[in-house]
Amino acid sequence: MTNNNVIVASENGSAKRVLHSTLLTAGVEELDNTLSFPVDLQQQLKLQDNRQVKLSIKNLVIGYLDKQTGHTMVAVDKVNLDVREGEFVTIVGLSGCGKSTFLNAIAGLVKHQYGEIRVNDRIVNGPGTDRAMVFQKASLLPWRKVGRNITYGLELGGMKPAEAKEKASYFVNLIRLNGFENHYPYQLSGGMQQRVNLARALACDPEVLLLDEPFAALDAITRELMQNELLELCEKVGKTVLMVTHQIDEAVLLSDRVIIFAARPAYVLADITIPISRPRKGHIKDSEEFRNLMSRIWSIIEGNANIGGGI
Amino acid sequence: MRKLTVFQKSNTAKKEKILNLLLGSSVITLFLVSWELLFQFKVVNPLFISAPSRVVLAEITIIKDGSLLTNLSVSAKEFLLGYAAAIIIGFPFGIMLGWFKLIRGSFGPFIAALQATPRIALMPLFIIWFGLGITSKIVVVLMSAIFPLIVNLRVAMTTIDSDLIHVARAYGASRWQIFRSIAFPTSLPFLMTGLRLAAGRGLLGVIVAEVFGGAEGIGYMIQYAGSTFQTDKVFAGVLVVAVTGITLDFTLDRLGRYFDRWRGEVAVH
Amino acid sequence: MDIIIAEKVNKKFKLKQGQNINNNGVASNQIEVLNGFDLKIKKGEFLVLVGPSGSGKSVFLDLVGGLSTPTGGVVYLDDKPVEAPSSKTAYVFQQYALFPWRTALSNIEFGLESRGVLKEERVKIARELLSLFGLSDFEDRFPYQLSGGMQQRVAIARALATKPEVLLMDEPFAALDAQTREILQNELIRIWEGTETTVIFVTHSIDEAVFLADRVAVVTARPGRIKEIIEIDLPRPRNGELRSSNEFAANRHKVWGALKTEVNKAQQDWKLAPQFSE
Amino acid sequence: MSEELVVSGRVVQKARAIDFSRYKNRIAPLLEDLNTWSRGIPLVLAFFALWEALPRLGIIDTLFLPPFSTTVQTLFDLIVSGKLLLHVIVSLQRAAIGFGLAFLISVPFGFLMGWYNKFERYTDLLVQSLRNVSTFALLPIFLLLFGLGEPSKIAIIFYGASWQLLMNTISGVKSVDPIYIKAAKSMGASDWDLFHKVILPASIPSIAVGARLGAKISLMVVIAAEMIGAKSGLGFFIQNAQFNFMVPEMYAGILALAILGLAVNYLLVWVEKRTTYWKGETDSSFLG
Repeated sequence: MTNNNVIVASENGSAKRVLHSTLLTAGVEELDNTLSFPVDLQQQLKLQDNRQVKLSIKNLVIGYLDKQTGHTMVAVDKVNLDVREGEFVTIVGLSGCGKSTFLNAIAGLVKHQYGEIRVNDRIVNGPGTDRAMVFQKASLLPWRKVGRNITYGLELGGMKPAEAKEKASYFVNLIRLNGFENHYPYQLSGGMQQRVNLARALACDPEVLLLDEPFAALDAITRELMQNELLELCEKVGKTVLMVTHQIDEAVLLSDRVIIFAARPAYVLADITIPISRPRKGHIKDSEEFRNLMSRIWSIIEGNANIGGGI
Repeated sequence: MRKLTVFQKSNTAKKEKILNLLLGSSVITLFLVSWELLFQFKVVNPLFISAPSRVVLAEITIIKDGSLLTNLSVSAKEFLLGYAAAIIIGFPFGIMLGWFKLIRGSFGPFIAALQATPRIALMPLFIIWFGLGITSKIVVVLMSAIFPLIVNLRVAMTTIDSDLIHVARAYGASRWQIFRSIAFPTSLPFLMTGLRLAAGRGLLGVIVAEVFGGAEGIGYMIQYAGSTFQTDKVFAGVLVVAVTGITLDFTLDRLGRYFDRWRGEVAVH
Repeated sequence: MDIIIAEKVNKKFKLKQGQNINNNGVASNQIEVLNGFDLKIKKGEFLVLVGPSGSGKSVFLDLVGGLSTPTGGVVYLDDKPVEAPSSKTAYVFQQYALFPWRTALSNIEFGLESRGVLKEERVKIARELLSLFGLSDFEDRFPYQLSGGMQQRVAIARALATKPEVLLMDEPFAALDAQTREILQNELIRIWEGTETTVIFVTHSIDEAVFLADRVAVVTARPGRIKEIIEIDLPRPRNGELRSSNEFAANRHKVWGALKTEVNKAQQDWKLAPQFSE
Repeated sequence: MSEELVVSGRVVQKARAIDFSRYKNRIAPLLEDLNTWSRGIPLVLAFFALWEALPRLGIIDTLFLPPFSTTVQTLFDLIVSGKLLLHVIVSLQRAAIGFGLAFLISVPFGFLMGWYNKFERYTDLLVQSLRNVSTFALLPIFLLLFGLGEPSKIAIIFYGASWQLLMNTISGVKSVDPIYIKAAKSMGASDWDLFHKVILPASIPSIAVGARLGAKISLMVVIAAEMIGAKSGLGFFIQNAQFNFMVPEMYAGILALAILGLAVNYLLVWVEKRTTYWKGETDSSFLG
């Protein structure tokens, strides 16, 4: 890598910043001095929360090589984020803003150039069983029946099939697919497949559950039903969840906090706490409070898109 | 999009199948009967074209005098040895070809050249190298059967669903685990297709080898009967080859469907 | 003034050979998708059909488009029973269904060719439509060279090329991502508000239905018939800001209320369906 | 490091524009091909070196394997003297006539079988049975029927190539996505429109693959037929060289055939790509 082939492109308010690759390897202080971000007030309010921090991301920078131009482009630009135990945090932003890349980096599927990811205060680098990812496409192994799809992660972790099978039945119950253990994925509807996908992730008993647009591939009605189901499920199992979605209503319905990412490269534009009490039900979508929250989030995203030159 | 359940073994499906079989065989019967009539009324020269009835008689004769069994066992031996060798070499080679880019690049030109050359042209070469005995025939079968296997396994390795690999990696699978839990199951249906095609080609190889430079076997029998104008016996031999081919194809097709059962057939509406 | 009248429409399908479905535990090779379907559609209105999967909404579009015939009852188009595809209707599909071997421009020309319009005239109409959708620079592209949103724009343009009186749209935006979907909804409503075309639009998305429709017709779970028709009392012309208004939420609530029980019914049905294992 | 890259929104726009133009770029896939193939060079060179060294060092008798240089020299002489060309032309001619006839008959027949379900129900079993009768086993019968001359060779090439073309045409017609037919009908397409504007173009890719495989079979069958009973053609040349123990000539003949086979294959892959340009796949798998 030569020293001038990195161009960090981001527009934040009026300041135009250009970051050279040397900075990527420079110390934290130098970087912190070069780039300082407006911290949303709500972030400070969060400090009063004394639940344990499960997932902590500091100064995360992810670059990628643009094959067309040969430049290294920055997809995620110095993101800080803490997710506490039992919290449901959702990232929203325009398509292609880098939020999926961000999630992939946390899962360990994409290498980051700078910064650190900690799960339970332990630095992680690469995939691991402390995080489990649910993808947009159910991506079930088509030659395995439902039961063995759920235990796939466990088997990779070295669990004996017999022991894994016992565990599977619990999760089949949880996602209400009793009687479907011996079905092949092609025999299930899209919503059912996605439930199995969810169970596969939960079966690994991860510290943090990562959801990458989990319902984007489903039709609108099934999506609504699945959102309600996930709401119920999360309140039952009490997992720490980080989700990425396009759907603002989905984000507001499910989350404790909604993080808005700026477009390409991604950084945190806003961190909004959703003050709706739990347990929640799907019909809160029609409430005025809900609509107001949605339009507030939408206006932030839209404002950012206009600055960025339009998408 | 909604899937409808399909009961493959339902009664209606069975009925349809039987009907199709009946319609199909009625056309075949028509074909055979008109062939027989053409012969009986001397429309065709009996020296060149036999008749179904005479083929059956010839078939009985070669079964009775044992010549069919002798020749068939020779051909079977050549086929089985060559086919087995093709699997033993072709299976790992095809997988490596698909899995490792370097091997793909290195052997690519050879495979392309060998594939493009009609293998039959290598027959004189094999005769020079391995003589007129059984070895040269086994090599011909091997060379004919190996390419469908290699090609199918290579394609299998390169068409693995990248989403599945993504999932496996996210769950922390090692390269070997990815191979075992994803690449291998993906390749099974392809392997079955490869085996089926390879059987057909291998059979072709046996016949070719025997027609060209044999002193025994079904191919030789056909060739010899042909050059001595025993037309009935030629057809009798061809019938044996055809029946063997169809049986082999059918069996391997069934086996392939068994390994493919997770794909299912669904109607979507 | 009703342009389309459906009276007691029934539609049964015989499944392909070897296929059976489970009807309340009884295996059958017939499936009844519409039963007693009555609907009147006014000239120039935007009518949206919503309902659970498999409730026969698309089948109804096929009947109006003359692509299939009802088992019982009649569908009238301009007071005449529909028997074959008519030049008054045009179809837009979820899968775009652009012919991949034709460029964007010649895809739009297709319907005009069958009507014997001359080449020059065809190209002129197609170019106008392309520019209406902002795709003038893409006329020589093949479908594989266009993004999903662009492909669907071309497909809509193709349907509009024949100046249909009735436009049938079968979940046209379902395959697009959320943002592109909203953009295309805005575009569709802008273009439609400038025409007098009647639109019958099938969707699964309640937001989409409320945003676009004059009236939303809720279809029951299979076998489908009209459960309820909801007037959407939102002003026109409409634009994206409408989505966050309280009136929008109120309308959305009404539609979801009517739909919910049907969806639950369909869910039951759907759990029964794959009732066999290896 | 141009200035416009600094603003984020435009970078996205720019990347998108490039993404589309890439499809028109025909050099990139070619370069990628070359890159893959260049990995093969060392092994190919090693192979030729071994071929040269083994007979020269006396490890293999030159009677079995003449050195590579001798083979190339012989091939060169044969090409210059025009002897080989004659045989090549004769073989290609036979293959082309047989293949052409197969194409003219199988493709229309395939359309009938693919489109009219009833027709297929009656004929399928017969076709499947005949298809499974090995072409080479039938060789003696064709010789009996048509004699040793040209007709028997063309007939057997026709027989060999027909099945692949037939099968691919049928599957091409059957796998036309019903949505295209629905779309065309909804726009008032007549039956003739439906056939020549939808079914025909939609099944071309499958037919093109069938044609490529059929052509390969034609080449194989023509060589086989010539080896059994002919006085000209590349098959005859190779067989004749073996009988007369002209080993270098035999090798040269096989080498020429390999080159010819590769050339035909590349040509057909090119044709296939030309006829399916609208699919936009840059798949270079001519191994299939």
